[in-house]
Amino acid sequence: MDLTPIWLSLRLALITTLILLVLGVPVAYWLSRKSSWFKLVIEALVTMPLVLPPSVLGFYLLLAFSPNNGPGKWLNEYFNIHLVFSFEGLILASVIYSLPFMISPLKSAFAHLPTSIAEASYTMGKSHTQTFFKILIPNISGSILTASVLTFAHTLGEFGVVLMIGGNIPNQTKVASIAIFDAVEQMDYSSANFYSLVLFAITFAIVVTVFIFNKHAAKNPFE
Amino acid sequence: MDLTPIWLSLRLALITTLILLVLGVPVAYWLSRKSSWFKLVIEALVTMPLVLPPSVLGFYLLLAFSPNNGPGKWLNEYFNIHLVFSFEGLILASVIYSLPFMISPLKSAFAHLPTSIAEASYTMGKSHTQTFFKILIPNISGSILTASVLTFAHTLGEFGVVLMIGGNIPNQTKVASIAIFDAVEQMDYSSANFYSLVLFAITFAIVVTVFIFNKHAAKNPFE
Amino acid sequence: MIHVHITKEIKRFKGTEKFLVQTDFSVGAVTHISGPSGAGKTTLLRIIAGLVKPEHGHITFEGETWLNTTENLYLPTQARKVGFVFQDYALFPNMTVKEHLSFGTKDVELIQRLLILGKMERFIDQRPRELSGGQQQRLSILRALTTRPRLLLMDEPFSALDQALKAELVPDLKLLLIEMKTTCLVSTHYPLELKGFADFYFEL
Amino acid sequence: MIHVHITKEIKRFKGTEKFLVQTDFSVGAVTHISGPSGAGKTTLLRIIAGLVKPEHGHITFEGETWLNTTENLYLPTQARKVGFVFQDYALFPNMTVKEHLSFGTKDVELIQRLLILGKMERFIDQRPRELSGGQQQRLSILRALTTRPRLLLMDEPFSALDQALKAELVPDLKLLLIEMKTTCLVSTHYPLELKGFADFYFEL
Amino acid sequence: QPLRIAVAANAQSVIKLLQADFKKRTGIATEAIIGASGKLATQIEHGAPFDVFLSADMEFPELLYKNNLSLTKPQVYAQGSLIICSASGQDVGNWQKILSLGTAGKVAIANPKVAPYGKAAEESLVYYNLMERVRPQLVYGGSISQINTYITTGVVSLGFTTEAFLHEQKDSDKLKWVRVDLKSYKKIEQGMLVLSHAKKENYKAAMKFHAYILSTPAQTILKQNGYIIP
Ligand SMILES: Nc1ncnc2c1ncn2[C@@H]1O[C@H](COP(=O)(O)OP(=O)(O)OP(=O)(O)O)[C@@H](O)[C@H]1O
Ligand SMILES: Nc1ncnc2c1ncn2[C@@H]1O[C@H](COP(=O)(O)OP(=O)(O)OP(=O)(O)O)[C@@H](O)[C@H]1O
Ligand code: MOO
Ligand SMILES: [Mg+2]
Ligand SMILES: [Mg+2]
Repeated sequence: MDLTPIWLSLRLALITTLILLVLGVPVAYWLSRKSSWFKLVIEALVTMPLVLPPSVLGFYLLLAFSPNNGPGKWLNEYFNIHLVFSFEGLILASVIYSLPFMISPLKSAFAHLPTSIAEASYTMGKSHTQTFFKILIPNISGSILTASVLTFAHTLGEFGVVLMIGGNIPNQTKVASIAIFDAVEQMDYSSANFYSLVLFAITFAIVVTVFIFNKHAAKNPFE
Repeated sequence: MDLTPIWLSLRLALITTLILLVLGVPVAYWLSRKSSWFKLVIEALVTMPLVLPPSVLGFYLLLAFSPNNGPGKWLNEYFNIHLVFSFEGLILASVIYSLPFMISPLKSAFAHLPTSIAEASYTMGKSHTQTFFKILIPNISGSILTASVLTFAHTLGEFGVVLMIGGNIPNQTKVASIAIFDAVEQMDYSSANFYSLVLFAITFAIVVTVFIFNKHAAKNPFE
Repeated sequence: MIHVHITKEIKRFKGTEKFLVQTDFSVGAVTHISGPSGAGKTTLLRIIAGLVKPEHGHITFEGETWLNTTENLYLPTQARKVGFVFQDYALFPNMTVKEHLSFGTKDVELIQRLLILGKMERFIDQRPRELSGGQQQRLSILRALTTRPRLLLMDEPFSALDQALKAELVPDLKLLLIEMKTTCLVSTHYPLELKGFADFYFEL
Repeated sequence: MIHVHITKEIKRFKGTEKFLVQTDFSVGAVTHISGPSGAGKTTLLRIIAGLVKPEHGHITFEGETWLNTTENLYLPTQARKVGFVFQDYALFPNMTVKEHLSFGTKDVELIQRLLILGKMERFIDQRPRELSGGQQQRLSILRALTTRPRLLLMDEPFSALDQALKAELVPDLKLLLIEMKTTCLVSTHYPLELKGFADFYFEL
Repeated sequence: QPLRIAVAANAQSVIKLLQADFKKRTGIATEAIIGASGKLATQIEHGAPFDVFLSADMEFPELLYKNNLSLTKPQVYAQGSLIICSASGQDVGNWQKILSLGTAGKVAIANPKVAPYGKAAEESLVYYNLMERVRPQLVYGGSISQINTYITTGVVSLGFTTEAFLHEQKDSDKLKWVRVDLKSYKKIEQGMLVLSHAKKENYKAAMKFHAYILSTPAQTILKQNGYIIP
């Protein structure tokens, strides 16, 4: 059985999750602080990919990065970068598509932390950055894990956007979800089942990991 | 412009969200309590729709609901219920598809509540049920709102599953996301833009509502 | 008579420690539970309230069995009809002062009386995070009284109150307990503040 | 000299109240801040630490301006080099006792000394939720000392400690403050426990 | 890089035979990307890196040619045959009658806007004056292969599909089917293009493939798999 679609999916999901971790944690923190109308706009933009059908997102990305016009033409002519029908394009699309899956749970976790623990850290002379990494982050590690899993899984299952801008190219944009769709359409049900099973197994492994981690960090070992 | 796809999407998203609220809040609570291996399995099942590409989910639903075999046949013969190519089928599919979007944030919110407030309620003679509705629920109302918005939005954007089991029937299963995909494939960019814009506007309204609610329930009005 | 005989294991830096209590408390009276920090006062009160289960032992309240580990009997917290004042208050973040009290009783007269007792009339619409430490502590005492408990368990209940306030509150509270026929166990590091309040003394 | 002159508005059931403080505190000494529950002790300490901003006023510490609302000057908490013992402890849920202390200093000798001072050696690997009330409170005092603060602000810091413990801890703490040349403001409702500890007294 | 061929869904199984035969003859490896003709055309418009396009009609190739996206003129390589098919054992010999009764259950056709076979099915329904009658029963699929999925899983009673479908089914004897009369729809002339993208590196291979498809061996394979060869 051809395993490249699975590898491609895993690579895509991993890279996307890493990018979103680096990007999402600070943004989520910033959004969780005092609200303003400017933040509202940013938050709305971050939320967009959630409500936008993947087909729409794919459509706009297609228009934006099509070598026929605007940014795509420019990238193409001056840098020879192609963001449609390429793996790089899928990464960009996935980052946009999965953005709210990272940001939304983290924002909520930050907002629920008691303000007093950050204050305690400030009184100990710690800067905002130190407090952020030493106090806030460790105390929402559970949520960070959950958000990462959500992001990873969501990217693994990405379909509509890839269908639109991926072009189903083996070893480049033919990820597992598309391979399954393809197999089903070609009535190759054994391949479809095989790919589905592998994805199933991966989810299971993820869930078990999270479960064990959470058990370890359980609330009150005393009761 | 034909507005029925938009209405259909909104109706689908609303009904799905309501069903998942009723279903998801208790399940999330149950999952947040002491963990066991049985719960692990349930949690894995609840997480599945997240990682499963919508196309796969759609395919399996198609098989399950086919009037030729198993459950579909039974439903068809005894109750005359058809779950493929019908709005009811889309509701069921959406409920499955969006399950983790409701459960996951709620579970995390329940787990983060201090145990002592529930204990305080028990000492006041309140049953688990009373405590649940009067103490726990009100204290995670923010998360419930967030989870509902996630669910609503995610259903609004549902695409892969509908593509598979919907059959693209106007006024029944041709929801907005499909209408857009259709329009794009036909290079009817003005329709695609119109539908996308309407969905954009709806998201914006939702985000603003959540924003205002959260501002109202802000953390510390004193500081 | 409240009869308590329990063992609970407590995790320690290395290995575990055994926490053992065997005693009787008088009903209809106030008993002061004392002991150094970490002795297990909070743990004992929580066990009596049914919030923590000990590994072994039994508890009876006027002949009614609340706990019996050999027979696997365990009366849930709700059925024990206790009131509890938590050391860290455990107030409901979503409720105002007034809502805290109405959560325990429909009796508006009692609520009014309690508000006066705790000098909390001016804060009825404030939520816990908008109250000072002492105000939160008073609210936590008042809340525990709304259900007219058979047994009131108070864990360090006056630590955030000023002397003048305490001098007024404690005697009034004593009268109310007598009126309600409520038995009371109170843990505190300040025996002085219980003068005229506690009838018995128990050292952990 | 610490010079404080501030006004802060406090939301009330109906309308707002003005909270006004104008005073000087001696440097290098311990001042006991007293006042009825809800008088504003916590608020005052938080304002001095820079955690709450008053509407009007100024604060100077030995000539250094910490706050001046007319000139819109505001020294951030970190730069004020204070220590703070919170009324509700505000411990870090993710850290063990030892990690709390190493977060403030690399000086292992100081850490060891503080552990002994607070009798917390046996609990170094426990997290806040595994500590009794008094243990948590002691940890919160020790943590505030790790940074060798210029000014130590303590909000009801001994309320959960037993008498014997306090009798040992308070004098040792006093010596340490003198050694570190730390000024101290402490709020408490128990003036007795500050005998020999507080040099000055301020009533709110 | 292998030669990339965008193939209309109706040819999804015959293309495998053609690829293998082409490889045997020339040693050139190829990759097939399957989709509805209209969808592939849209992707090509937006820069998809395909070298050859095998459409299910002439319209899409002509559009691409007009937009300067191809190196060759559209060329017909086969003619498609529309069938009506059922997997439920129901006899379809008198399908017009069955449909006119309106009791048949769901009827699947491909999206006429992007799939030429769907368009042909619609033309045929109009020709027999059945369109209005059948409309409530119609369900649409994104491409002809989705119709095939609907038929094989039994979620529809009847479906309009390509005759090539019968050759990709292992147990096709379970299917009841009949050719739709050629007079009831416009000829499905399937067109081929070598795309501009081939200029980059695969020009020679693309031209070879183009020539191969029109050669006798390829035409024979097409004929054996349900296509009408003139
Ligand atoms: N977030 C808030 N919103 C509104 N009012 C508040 C808020 N925080 C405190 N207050 C009010 O400000 C007043 C002063 O509070 P503060 O906590 O400073 O009192 P305190 O002197 O420390 O009392 P205690 O001894 O009870 O701790 C109180 O009456 C309290 O109700
Ligand atoms: N969740 C827990 N895990 C491990 N040990 C615990 C836990 N909770 C309490 N302990 C330990 O049990 C012992 C008794 O604690 P308890 O809270 O009952 O003491 P206490 O008498 O109330 O003390 P204080 O006066 O300081 O409140 C303490 O030494 C404490 O460290
Ligand atoms: O082969 Mo098509 O383009 O789906 O009719
Ligand atoms: Mg205690
Ligand atoms: Mg205070």
